[in-house]
Parts: sequence; structure tokens; C-alpha cells
Amino acid sequence: MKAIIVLSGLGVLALLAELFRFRKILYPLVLIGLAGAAATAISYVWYDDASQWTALMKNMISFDPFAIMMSSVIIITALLWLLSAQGYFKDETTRTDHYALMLFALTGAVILTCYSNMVMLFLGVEMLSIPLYVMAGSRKDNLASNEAALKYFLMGAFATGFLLFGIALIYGATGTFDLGELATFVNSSKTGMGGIFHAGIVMLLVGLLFKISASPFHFWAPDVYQGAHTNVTAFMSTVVKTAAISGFARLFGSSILIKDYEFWAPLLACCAGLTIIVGNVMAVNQNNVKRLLAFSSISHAGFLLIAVVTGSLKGVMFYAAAYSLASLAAFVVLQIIQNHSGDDTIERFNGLGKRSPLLAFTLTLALLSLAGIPVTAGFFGKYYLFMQAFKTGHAWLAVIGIIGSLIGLYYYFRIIIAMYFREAPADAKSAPAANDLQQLLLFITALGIIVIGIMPDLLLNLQP
Amino acid sequence: MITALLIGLPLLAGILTLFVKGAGAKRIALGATVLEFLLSLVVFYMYRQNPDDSNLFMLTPWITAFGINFHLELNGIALLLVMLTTFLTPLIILSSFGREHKNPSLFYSLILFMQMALVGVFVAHDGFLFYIFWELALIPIWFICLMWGEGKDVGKITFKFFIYTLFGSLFMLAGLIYLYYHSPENSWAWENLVAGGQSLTVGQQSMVFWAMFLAFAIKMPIFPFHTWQPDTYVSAPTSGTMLLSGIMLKMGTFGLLFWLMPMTPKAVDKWGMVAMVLCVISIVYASCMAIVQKDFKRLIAYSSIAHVGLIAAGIFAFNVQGVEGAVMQMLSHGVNVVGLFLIVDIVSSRTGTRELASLGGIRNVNPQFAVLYLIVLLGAVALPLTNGFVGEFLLINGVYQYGAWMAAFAGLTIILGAVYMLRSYQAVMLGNTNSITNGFTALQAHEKTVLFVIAAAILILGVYPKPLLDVAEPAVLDLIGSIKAGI
Amino acid sequence: MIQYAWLIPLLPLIGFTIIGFGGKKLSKSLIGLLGSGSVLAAFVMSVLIFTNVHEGDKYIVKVFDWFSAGSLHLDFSFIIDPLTCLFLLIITGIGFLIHVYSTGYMHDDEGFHRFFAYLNLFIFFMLLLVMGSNYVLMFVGWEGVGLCSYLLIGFWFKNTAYNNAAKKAFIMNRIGDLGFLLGIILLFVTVDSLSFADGGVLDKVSAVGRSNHGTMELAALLLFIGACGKSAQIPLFTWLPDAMAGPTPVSALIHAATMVTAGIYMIARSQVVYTMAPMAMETVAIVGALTAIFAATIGLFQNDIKKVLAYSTVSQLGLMFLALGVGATTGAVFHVTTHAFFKALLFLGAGSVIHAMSGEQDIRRMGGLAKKIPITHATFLIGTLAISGIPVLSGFFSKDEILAHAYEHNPVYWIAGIIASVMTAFYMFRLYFLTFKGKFRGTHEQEHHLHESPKSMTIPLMVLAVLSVIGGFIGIPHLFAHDAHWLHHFLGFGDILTLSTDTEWALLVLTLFVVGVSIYAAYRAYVKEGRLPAEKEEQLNPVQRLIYNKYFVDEIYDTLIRKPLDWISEKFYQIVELQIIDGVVNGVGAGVKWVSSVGKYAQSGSVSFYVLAMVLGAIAIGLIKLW
Amino acid sequence: MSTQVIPIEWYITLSALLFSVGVLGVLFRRNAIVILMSVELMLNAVNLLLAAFSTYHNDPKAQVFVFFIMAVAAAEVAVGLAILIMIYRNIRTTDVDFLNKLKW
Amino acid sequence: MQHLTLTHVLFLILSAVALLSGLMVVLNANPIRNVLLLIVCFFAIAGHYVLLNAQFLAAVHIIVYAGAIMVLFLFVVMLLNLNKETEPTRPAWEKIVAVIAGGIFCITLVGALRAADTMPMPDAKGMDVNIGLVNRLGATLFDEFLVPFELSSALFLAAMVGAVLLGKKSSK
Repeated sequence: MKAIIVLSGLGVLALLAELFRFRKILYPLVLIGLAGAAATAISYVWYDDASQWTALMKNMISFDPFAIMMSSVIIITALLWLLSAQGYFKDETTRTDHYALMLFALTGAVILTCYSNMVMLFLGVEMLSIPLYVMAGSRKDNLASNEAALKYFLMGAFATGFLLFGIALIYGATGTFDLGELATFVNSSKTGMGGIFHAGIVMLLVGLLFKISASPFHFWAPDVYQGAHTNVTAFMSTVVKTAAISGFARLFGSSILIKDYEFWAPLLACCAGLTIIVGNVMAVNQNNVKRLLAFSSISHAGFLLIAVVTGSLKGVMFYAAAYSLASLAAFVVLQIIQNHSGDDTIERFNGLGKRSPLLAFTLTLALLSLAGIPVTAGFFGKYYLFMQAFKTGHAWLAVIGIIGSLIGLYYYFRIIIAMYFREAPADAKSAPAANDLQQLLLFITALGIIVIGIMPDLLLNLQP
Repeated sequence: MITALLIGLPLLAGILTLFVKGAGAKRIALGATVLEFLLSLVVFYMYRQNPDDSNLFMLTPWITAFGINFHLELNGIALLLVMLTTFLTPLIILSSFGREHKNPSLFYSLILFMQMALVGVFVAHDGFLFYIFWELALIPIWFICLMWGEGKDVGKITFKFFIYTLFGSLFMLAGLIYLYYHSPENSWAWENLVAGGQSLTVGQQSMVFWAMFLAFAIKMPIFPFHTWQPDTYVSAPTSGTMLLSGIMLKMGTFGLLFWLMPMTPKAVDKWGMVAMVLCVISIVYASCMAIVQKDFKRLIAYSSIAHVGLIAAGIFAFNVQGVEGAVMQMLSHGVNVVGLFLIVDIVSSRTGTRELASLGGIRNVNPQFAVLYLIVLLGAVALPLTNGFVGEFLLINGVYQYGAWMAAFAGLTIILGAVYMLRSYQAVMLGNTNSITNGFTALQAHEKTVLFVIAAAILILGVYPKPLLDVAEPAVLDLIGSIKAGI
Repeated sequence: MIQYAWLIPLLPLIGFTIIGFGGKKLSKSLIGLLGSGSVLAAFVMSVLIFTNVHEGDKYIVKVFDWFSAGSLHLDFSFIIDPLTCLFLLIITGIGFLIHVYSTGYMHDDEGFHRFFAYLNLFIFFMLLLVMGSNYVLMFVGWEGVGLCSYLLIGFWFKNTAYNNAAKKAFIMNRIGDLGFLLGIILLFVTVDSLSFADGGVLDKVSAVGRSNHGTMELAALLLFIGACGKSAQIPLFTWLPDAMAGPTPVSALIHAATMVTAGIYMIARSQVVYTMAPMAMETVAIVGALTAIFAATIGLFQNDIKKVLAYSTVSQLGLMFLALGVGATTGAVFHVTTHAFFKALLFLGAGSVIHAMSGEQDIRRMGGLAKKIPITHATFLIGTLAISGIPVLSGFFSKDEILAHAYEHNPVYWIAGIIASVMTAFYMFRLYFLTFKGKFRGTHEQEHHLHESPKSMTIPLMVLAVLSVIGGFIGIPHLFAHDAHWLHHFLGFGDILTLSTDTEWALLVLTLFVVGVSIYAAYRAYVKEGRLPAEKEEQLNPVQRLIYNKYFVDEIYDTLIRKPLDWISEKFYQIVELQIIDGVVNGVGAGVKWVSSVGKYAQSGSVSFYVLAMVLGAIAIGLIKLW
Repeated sequence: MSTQVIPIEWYITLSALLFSVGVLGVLFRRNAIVILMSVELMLNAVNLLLAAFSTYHNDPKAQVFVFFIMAVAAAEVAVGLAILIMIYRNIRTTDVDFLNKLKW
Repeated sequence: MQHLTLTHVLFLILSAVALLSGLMVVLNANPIRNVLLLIVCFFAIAGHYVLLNAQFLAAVHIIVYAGAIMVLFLFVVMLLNLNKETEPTRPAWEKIVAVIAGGIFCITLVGALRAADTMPMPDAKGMDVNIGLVNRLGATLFDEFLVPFELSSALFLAAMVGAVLLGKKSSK
């Protein structure tokens, strides 16, 4: 809860900067603020005063272990993201607005990790989405950015309708918005849930699946990711994705609807499989690395869904953390290349291994992690999910995951091959280089990928 | 503890090498691998003294949530394969001394990482750890093949190699997870997985068997999962090819022997025949392929498939002779194939071609090379008193006990092996020199050293293989006992 | 003494090592000395051991544990018994003579040192073969001599034809070796031992063989396949004539006297197995008889002096197998011995002729050499007489014993033997007459160069000639002396002839008569009428052409085996390997790519479509889950 | 007026129909503004449903929820219209299918 | 089925108006008319709220939707000078596809809900007619829903900032 207060306060503070003219120091200020938020979020791991908030907040939010872990992951990811995103806040006149939007989105993201009432789910989704619509369109004169904003907004609003209809139907069937009461209602029902409730679940699922860009509701994602500013894309594919999946997992990964598991689990499982396959297959032929990463992020949403279906909140957390680290690193390198060459096609990565060995190495590491090669964090994440899938009798899902990973290898390795095997383009100027903050970020992510990969216990045993 | 040192030493040396520029890198790499070899000799000695020496054993919790331990243990078979790894790696490094590699520090550190992973695969006693090392071995070799490979399709070929082997190993992972969930304790320890596997029904075991078989069959490779291999061997740099064929391939056979057979004995009993037939087809088929190859390196690549098919057949025979023969042949094949690929490298780097048709008469200008080649060749065709014979004899013996017809077909390798090997020897060495070969220069010191060591190893192992077999025998008997008990 | 038996193979090995490593740095005389000396020393050792071995003795000299796996224990140890002793003497004795001969014959060859290294290595392996105290060690020698044979046939490695001949020899041998190996394994699987020591494989076979009748038949046949390869029997005989590509001393040593008789040694050693396997025995006899006749017919039409001898060797080996097949093990070994003498003599004599003729090997270009090279001529004549079975010479006794046994077993075999003998006498005398009688038919230059060979070559010829004359007395039959058959007692195979003396005499006379007629026919044709073999193939009638071309066996093998194998392999490579198996693998990848390249159009860029897809997705879910 | 006389199913059906009309609007039209309006229609269907359930469950929470929906809808409309205006400035149309450069 | 009361008739009339005007919004090609028709629809919905005893909600609905949101729409439509001529229309086949898809969706949704088990009528005695009154709502909103209430202010702030950010002309 404290994190929410800090973040929204920080958002207001950012707006005030315009008035009181401390725009210049806003960047360090937000960094520190985010660090503070991260610290408060993660401090619950050791100082458990989270439960008292729940009552105080009238059961609107609940900082259970999952919420603590996920919000920590999200805020830390955002903090890391900020290290790379100085370029996004370049424009003097709109800087404060962008900070505020980002921070409000982050607030929404944190709400999604800890909501325990449908109202909060709805508010969280909207608080996350509305600033994002704007962020996607932040390059106002750029048609691609416009298109991204339009598509994102229209489809997002449309999906919100489904989400709300679902919530309304569930309310109609159970008479409550509160997740705790909902759980009691579902678990105590003797005859099983009726059609209204199921219709609500389906509608709710449609809305949420859209948010995590699961197939067949994924179509917006590649276009939006491609059109948005690369920093924004990085934000969307890490922070937003993690938030969306935790919003999802709070409902479907926990025990709330477990009595009704037979109804929605097969559906989710199918969606997970479909998402993995679609995301990976579609990425195969992409030449635009940004778009490629977008499809890759779709496929990872599928993997995250496996974790949800198998009811493994820890799996969600671990996978999301691992994925965020790797994805962030990949996007940062992409952004550096893009800034350097003004283009984000795969050819721009040619010969990077020679021109900027460190960038290439980090990107390789990130891609290996995304591909799930030992001993990276991504591998253990996948491994975790496969374990869970086997445990809960979803072996076929694990097999699809395996096949998906293999297809995934193809495009991840295309980039690696381009970096190390292809000659640099003739018009390549100087070597692209990361600035200090980006270097710091890349170092942290690379370290994180390896350390978590080698010692997953560090994360897994972090029990609040 | 000392086993962990076997893993740690190459890792540290690899990291060190990464930061050394220029020629220093290869010297450090060579020094480290020689040191590693000496260390493995110490381990060998310790093991001979007392196989249960606690210094050879290591168990540290790693990922507690899943009962995964950093669990290293040596048995005779693993020890021999570790020895093979530590013996061959310095030779491989030394043999590359004549080559100017771009970015040598990366090259040699990758080789060292590779060694680390390979040793790890053989000493891991925890299923998960085994899998980790298994995959870890893949990355350095992939980079070696990619960055220092030759030909215009390197990217494509190495990628195929990578994805194909990973395809298999992911199914192995699936199989291992399945075993884990059916094992009595919450542990990935080998014994526990064996217990889990053996408690399964035939149907379940069959599923696990095929999933894991796929991984090993691809790695070795055996028919019909072999098509990645010739291309990869041909396009990889010689050191990479040596690593792949000399050591990495043994991961497959080792896995088959140690991680598959005891886990799924009933399935082995039920499906062993099918696997055996695949192995035998592999032998004959690959031999026939080798006969018609026009490219020297590709010929050797196919010969490797034929040999490994026989090894796998011996394993599936699961009797003492077959398995010990397989162990022996793993060692022999490792040594021989490294020698053969070095020969290919020597020839192709001096003449600029690997086309058999355009070579010939090298014996006229470099008789010493011819003799060394001949010795390696004899090892490869399993002439008695070379290392190849002991293994092959035991293997055919073992396969015979499984099925006489199998042995008859498997034994065709004796004939066909001679056909393609002699053909290559004749095409390269005999006859008159031509414009390409008449300027064939003398062997360089490092090449000579490596070939001498290999030739010596071929002869010594052929004349006196007893110590090695003695080391392997208890482990083999254990394994076979465990398999037979599980049926 | 016997405990030092390991010195016998070691000595040539040392010789090989020194010569091999010393290479060209050593002088030729030193090499000759070392090479011959080491074999001589081995010979001396063999003699010493021989004097200590009596019939029925069996000593095992263990050197070290070789390897073991499960119940399979193999020692690196040597067996010393009468059979081995006899072979030791033949190998080291004749080997020594041929080494000496080679110092002269190969003197001007640039590969002199190499030659001696190979020869010594060969002696080593050959000794290992006959001394190995278990089947596997025998197999070591067995393959080792094959290797040396390969190296020596292809000694002049610049010549592609020679290389091919060498390769062919090795591969055909390997076909046999596979059979041998499987036979060994079958024996092991059946009786769980491979050692020749007491209580080893042979004893066990005699104990359990009766109850494992079929297994023993199979084992015997498999072993026989090995023998066929090594000893050039139908169908694996074609490599031997080609093997004449090697230097002549090699032909004498390896392809006449020693290596090719390894098959006989092996079957003699495995006699116990064969006595359990009557069908296999019959097979051996039939194959032997067929080979004897078949090769002899080819010999009738050959014009190359060494080829004639080669086919003669095949034919004689066939005779030996016939002997083995009818149970005359002693006879076979006896013939091995005498054959070693006279065939080595003939080959060396041929070498001397070739030496004199400056490398010419075609007998149509020779003639009238008797006066030019008298020693060669005289010794060659002795050899020819011996092989034709003229009384008192060695070949007479051994051949007689075989024929008598054959008759005893089944007269048909006897007839086969007679036919072979008659033809042998004919083509050998044809060879002799054409070479040494009549007028010289070579070029003027060759005539000018004609000269007798140096002492190093003629002395071995003379020694061998003496042996060819007297060698038969070790096995002189009962007909001529009471209690005479020393070899029989010494070897102790117990294959006693039970024919009546009258029958034996009758057979003897009949044989002599037909052989005499045959020799006369040759004399008439090639001396009196002065006929010459046709210069061109076209002058022959179809039957002759068929035989002249060796029944086209090589071509048939080529068409039936090699070409189809190549063709199938090539097709498999092009179609199955590249198209199907790899095609499937690549096809999967390409399929994914294709799906991706088509599927991407679903991502049409139009929001309307996306919304539609979303609604359709919702409909689908609704229909599946709610209806 | 007494509410209980109208069965709740009627309201559910009405909401479903209204929602479907909204969906149809989104599918049918190309004008972004009208699409946005259709979305509003969908949201109103939800509001109606919630209000009906509120009465049915005798629970004011659902009505409060409706307030939130209204508020958020307003915010969404504000942002959406801003986006539309921004785009209109660039491409002079509100046709949603005009911008389809990002694809494949 | 009960006897049709006035309430039922009112319900049906309001429903018909809402659905028809909604459909017209979708089908009519003139944006301005669309806006006006949507307002009609909203009024019909407000009528439903009144029928449901949610008077305050009805009032707020009118004020927010008809008064604010739709005016905003109207404003934008005017600002951009949209009319029937500028209205982009779909090709016929796309329209057919849209109608079919929408129809199927409608059938699926309605069918799913109709097929669902009929919900029992709540106990009439327990009915509290006052829940729609402002004091009850206020008590709920500012007590139980205080947190979302506060957060929605942040949401508004974000939306406002965003709208301004995008809506104003770029400074360049």
C-alpha cells in the first residue's frame, strides 16, 4: 500500500515540477522515488505489516505474499527501465507529463498485483491502460505512433467493455465484488456455479486475455509495440505485461475460483498453448526486431498462462521476473541500435559482435534467457513451468511449450547469428554504444539473468 | 571435492582466458587443460585406491524448492569419460596452434567452458544438474561452430545442429521431470530417479524411454536423427569438430547408458529391439554413406555415425561384454576420431581442398604423416592391437548375445569400415602426387606431437586395455544388475 | 626353454621397430642384417623349442593379462604344442630364407627399409597367429597378417592398380574375418571360453559339442568363412592372384608359404569343433575340391609367371581344404609344409627369372632361359617336379596322403583331387617349358641383360630346393617304411588311414600314371610342337576365353556386389539421406517458416479485422464453453 | 414503482442485446468516433445490468460501481477523443482503417 | 408468466426505445445524428434506472453521459466537421461480415444467458427501496469504496494530463 501511495504521490509531484520549476532534477528525483517505492514494496518480505493495511483499506487491496513479490518485481523493473529511458523524457516541455503518466501507470500496475475487489481490478486495469494509450501515442507527429495509440485505445476500450460485462455478470451470480466473499461463495456452492456466472467468467477472461495479449486476442500487441516509442514498448512488454499477468493470476492462479477449475482451466490451457504457438510462429519471419520482440512477448504471455493454469503463483513471479530482466535488456540494446542507426531491422545487428562486443554479449545473454537456455534465469523459469505442467497433469502443455521454445530459438538465434556471423553493413558508422546509465542497466540485467539462473533459490525462497 | 575442482578449473581458466589477449590465451588454455589432465590422473589414482573416497563425492543443496542438489559422484564409466575429456582437450587445443583464429581469447575460453560442461555431464549425479551441464555444453560449441566455422551456410547449419539437439534434450528434460514426479523422494538424485523410473508401468516407462531416447539418439547421432551431423562436422572448425565428435558425442552414449537404461528397464526390454535395429541400420547405412562421400571430412563424419551406432547397439544389448565394449569404444572412438579430423585438417589446410578426387600421393612427400595416418586409420578400422579392436570385439560379442543376426549386420562395419577408410587413405596418400599435393609440407611440431600422442594412445590402449576395463567393470556390472532387476 | 617362447615373436617385432623408426637413416646392409637376423634368431629359438616339444605336449606361456569383460578373460599368452612348433619352423625358417633373398631382390628399391620393416612385422603377426593361446589372439595375428599383406601388396604405392589390389585383398580378407569373428563369438557364447589351454574352449567343445550339434555346425561354418578369406577359397579367392602385385618375395612368403595357410592352421587348431560338425566338414571338402579344380583350370591359361603360380597356390590350398574336409588334418598340415617349401621355391625362382628378365613377367616373352640362369632353372625344375607329385620329392608324399584320405572318405573327392593334380602337372610344366626351354622370345635388350641372380638370392633357392626334395620324409607313408609317419605321431590328430595296402598302391600308381601323361602332354605341346599361348584373346575359342578371363569372376563380383553397393549407396545418399531424411528435418523448419510467412497476413494492420477476430474469438469461446 | 415484478432475466437480456448492439457498432463502423460511441453503448449496457443486479441483490455496491464506470468512461472518452484529434491533425480523417501501416 | 403490469409495459417501451436508438446509432451514417440518437438511448436507459429505483443513478447518468460525454462527442464531431459525406463506409461484404459476426455474437451471448439457470426472484419483503438514494450510496462510496474513490482521482489526473498532452498542438 505504501508503494501505491509513494507512486501516486510521486506522480503528483512530477506534475508539480512544472509549476515549481524543478524539472531538471526530476529524473534523479523519480529514480530515488522509485527506489524508495521498491524498497517499501520489498520490505514487506521482512517486515510483515502488510496485513494491517488490508482491513484499513476495507478489503479493497490485500498485500499477500504474491502481491508483495509481484509489486516488487514490477517496481524494480520500472526502476531499471527508467535507467534506460532518459531519452524518452528528453522533451523539456512535456517531460513532467510523461513522468506523471508513467508513474500513474505504475500505480495501476501495482494495484493489479494486490487488488482484492473487482472495482480495484477494473480501476487498476484502467489506470494502467489510460496513461499507456497516451504513452503509445507520445510521438505525436509520427504516424506509426498515432496508429499504435489508436489501435491500442480502440481495442483496449472495447476489451474493457467485455471485462466489465464479465464483472457485472459475476456480481449478478454471486452478489459480491469482493474476492474473498467470491471465494467463499464459489467454494461453498454445492451445486456448482450456474450459467450466468460462467458467462461472466468467459467475458472476464476475454477482457483479461486481451490485456495480456493472449491469442486469439493478441492482434493489437505487435502493431502497438512496433509503433510506440521503443522505451514505451520496453515498458509495455515488461512492467505492463507483468502487471497484467499478475492481475490475471490473482483471480485464476489462486484458489478463489478453484472449485470451478474444470470450467475455465481447459480454456486457459488452450489459450496458453495457442498463444505460445502463435507468438513463436509469427515471430519467425519478422525482419523488424521490435516487432519480433513483440511476438516473442506474446509467446511469453503464453508461458505465463501456463503458470496461471497450473496455479503456480511462484511460477508466475519467477517467470515474470526472469522475462522482464531479459526483455528489458533486449529492448535497451535495440533502442541503442535504433538510436544509432535510425532503423530497427535485423540487418542493423549485423556484425555487432565485433563492433560492440559488450552490447552483443548482453543481448546474447538476454536472448538466451528468453529462449530458455541454461543457465539463464529464463531457463529456470521455463523449467519451473514445465515442472508445474507435469505435476498438474498438463503434460501436453509442456510439450507445446517445448515445441514453442524450439521455434523461438529460431528467431532469437537469428539475431545472435546476425551479430556474430554477418558482416557489418557497409554504411555502418561508428560502433553503437550505451551511455553510463544504460551500461549500468545492462550490467545489472546481465548479472541478474545469470545469478538468478544459477541460484534460483534466491528468488524462490524469498518468502514473505 | 576434487571432482568439483575438475569442473571449476576449466571454468576459472576459461574466464581468465577471456581477458588475455593474443597468443597468451592459447598458452593459458593449454596449460590449464594439461593441469586438468594431471588432476584427472590424480582422481584416477584416488579412484583406483578407493572408489568410495569421500573426496570424489560432493553434495551441496542447490535449488531446495525442487530437491535439486549440486551432486557429483564418480563411477568407473564416468571416470573414464572424464579422463577422455581431459586427455583430448589439451590435444585439441594443441592441434589448433597452427591456426590463426580471430579473437583467440574467446575461442579458447569457449573450449575451456566446453570442457567444464563436458566434465560436468559425466560427473553429475543429479538429474537436473546433468541436464544443465548437458545444455551448457551446447552453447560454447555452437558459438565455436558459428564464429569460426567455414562455408557460406554456417549459420544455417549450426542453427540446425543447435535446434535439433535442443529439440531432443527438451524431451529428455520432460522425461526427467516425469521421473522426478514418480520418484519416491523429493530429490533428483540418480538413485531416486532410478527408483522412480523402475516403479512405473511398462507404458509409462515407454513414454519416458522414447522421450529420452530421442535426446540421446540425436546427440550421438543414430539413424534417422543424424542429418545434422555431417553438415555440422564439415562446416565446423577442426577444433569444434573434434570436440563434437571426440567428446560431445559420448554424452549421448553415456546418457543412454547411465541415464536411460536403468531408469526404464521394462521399456528397454520392450523397445530395445527397435532401438537396436535403429542402431544397426545406423551402422550399415552410415557406412554406405561414407563409401560414396567425395569430401574427406564428410566421409569421416559418416564413419563416426557408423561407429557410434555400434556403441549404442552394445549398450542396448545390456550385457557385460556389450556395455564394457561400449565404454571401451567410447574412449577409442574419441581418440581415433580426433586423430582423423586432425589429419583432415592437416591435409585440407595444406592443400586447400578436401575433395578426395583432387588429392593423392602425399605419402611420397611426407611418409611420416602417412605412417601416422595409417596408425589412426587402423585404430578406426579396429585392427587388433589397436584400441578400436578391443571395443569392437566386445561390442559385437555383446550384440551377438542379444541377437545373432544383429551382430552379423553390425559386424558389417568391419568390412565396410575397411572399404571407406582404405578408400580415403588411397585417395589421399597413395598414388602419384599432383599439382595440389606435391608441395605438401612437413608436419609442424604441434601437429606431430598431437598425432604421436594419439598414435601412442591407439597402440597402448590396444595392447593393454585392461586397466581401463577393470575400472569400468564394477560400474558396468552394477548398471546391468540394476537394469536386469528392473525388468 | 619354452618359457622364453615369447622371444620368438618379440624378435621380429624388435626388428620391425628398429627398422621402422630408423628408416632411411640406417644403411641397407644393416637393415638387411637386422631384418634377416631377427628372423634367424626367432628361427633358432623355434628350433630350440621344437627340440623340447614332444607329441602330446601343450604349454601355455603367459605374458600378461590382456583384457577381460565379465566371464570373458583373455590372456596375452602363447601356446606351444606340436602344431604350433611345426608352423613356427615353417614361418621362421622360410621367412628367414626369404629375408635373405630379399636383401638381393629388393636391393635397388628405394623402399628397402620399408620393405624389411613390413616383412618383420608380418613375421611378428604370423607368429602371433600360430602362437596365440586363444582365438582372439589368433585373430590378432590373423588380422595383422592381413594388414601386412595389404601393405606389401601395395608396396609400390604409386601404382593405382597395385593399390586397388591391396585394398581388394584387405577387404576380401575382412569379409572372411567377420565370419571368423562371429564364429569366435559363437564359440564363446556357447562354451564361455576362448582359450586353447586345457579346460578351455576346445575341451569344452568336445564335452558339450554333441549336445549342441547345430551350434557347432554354425560355428564351424563361420570359422570356415574366415579360412576362405585368408586362404583364398571359393568364393573369396580372387584377391590372391591380384595380390601378385606385391614384390615377389612377398608372394613367396605371404601369398604362398605362410599367410594363406593360416586358414588350414586355424581349422586344424579347431579340429575338435569340426569333428562335431560333419556337415561343415563336408562343406569344407566340397569347397576345397571345387577351388582346387577351378583354380587349376584358370592356371592352364595364364601367361603371367606369377599369376600361374598364384592360381596354383589357390588350387593347392583347395587341396589342403579337401584334406581337412575329409578328416586328413595331418595330411593338410603336411601339405602345408611341403607346399611351403616348393611354392616358396617356385615363387623365388620366378622372382629370379623376373629379376633376370628386367621385370618381365609374361612367359610368352621368355623361353630358353635354362642355360642363361642355370641355378634358377635347376631349382625351379625341382620345384615343378615337387608340385607335380613326382615320387620321392616332397609333394608326392603329401599329395598322396591327401588323395588316399579323400578316396577313403568318398572316391568322388579322390577324382577331384586327381583332376586337380593332373592339371597342376600340366600347367606347371607348361610354365617350365615355356620359360626355360625353346628359344628366347623377349626383346633384344632383355636378352642382353639376362644374368643369374646374386648369391643372396640363389642360396635360398638352393636351400629350398633341398627342402623340397627331402621335405616329404617327415610324413613318409606306411607303404614305404614301417612305422614311418613321424608327422602323424608328432601332431597327434589321430586321423589314421585305414585303406588296405593294395588299394593304396593302386591309387598311387594310377595317380602317377595320369600325372605322367599330363606332363608328357605338356612336353609334346610346348617343346616338341613348340606351341605358344595365344597372343590375343580373339584367337581363343569361347571356352578358352572364359577360362582365360578367369570365368569373369571378378567382373561378376563387380557387377553383383561392388557396383550395386556403390549404386545403392549413392542413391541412398542422394535420395534417402538428402531428400527424405534430411528433407523431413528441413521440411519441418521450412514448414514453420511457411506457416509464419502465410500466417503473418492475419496481422493485417486493420483494426476492424482485429476487432472482428476478437469477437470471433469470444464467440468461439462462448459457443464451446457456454452452449 | 415496484421493481420485483420485472424478472431479472429481462434485464439481463436487454443488457446483452444492448451490449451486442455496441459490439455490432464497433464491427460495423469505420469512424473512430462512432466506434467510441458504440463502446459507450456497451458500457451502458453493463451499467444497466449492474443497476438491475443492484436492485435484485438489494445492494448499493453495484450502483457505486456504476459511478466508477461512468467516471472511468468519461476519462477514457477524454483521452480517446484527444487521440482522435491528434490523429485527425495528421491524417485528416477519423477512418480507423486508414492507418494500417503497421502490419505483418 | 405474470400478468403484464404498467411496469412491464414501461420496461418494454423503454427497452424498445433504447435498442432502436442504439441500433440507429450503429446503422445511421451521419455522425451528428449518431450522437443525438445515442443521447436518446441514454435517456431510455435513465428511464430504466428510474424503473429500478435508482433515481440518483439516473440523474447522474443524465448529467454525466448526456450532459458531459455526449456533448464532448458532439463538440469533437463539430470540430472535425464530420458529416455524412466525410463518413467512411465499409464495402458491402465487410458490412455483411460485421452483421453476421455481430448477430452470432448476440445470439451466443443472449443464448448463453437465456440457457443459464433462471435466477430465483429475491424475497420481496427484504427489498430495500432506499438503496438507490443518495445517502445510502454516499455511505457506501465514502466508506467501503474510499480507496478506489481516491485512486480514481489519480486516474482522472492521468487522463487529464494525457488528454492535454495529446490534444494540444505539438510545440514544434
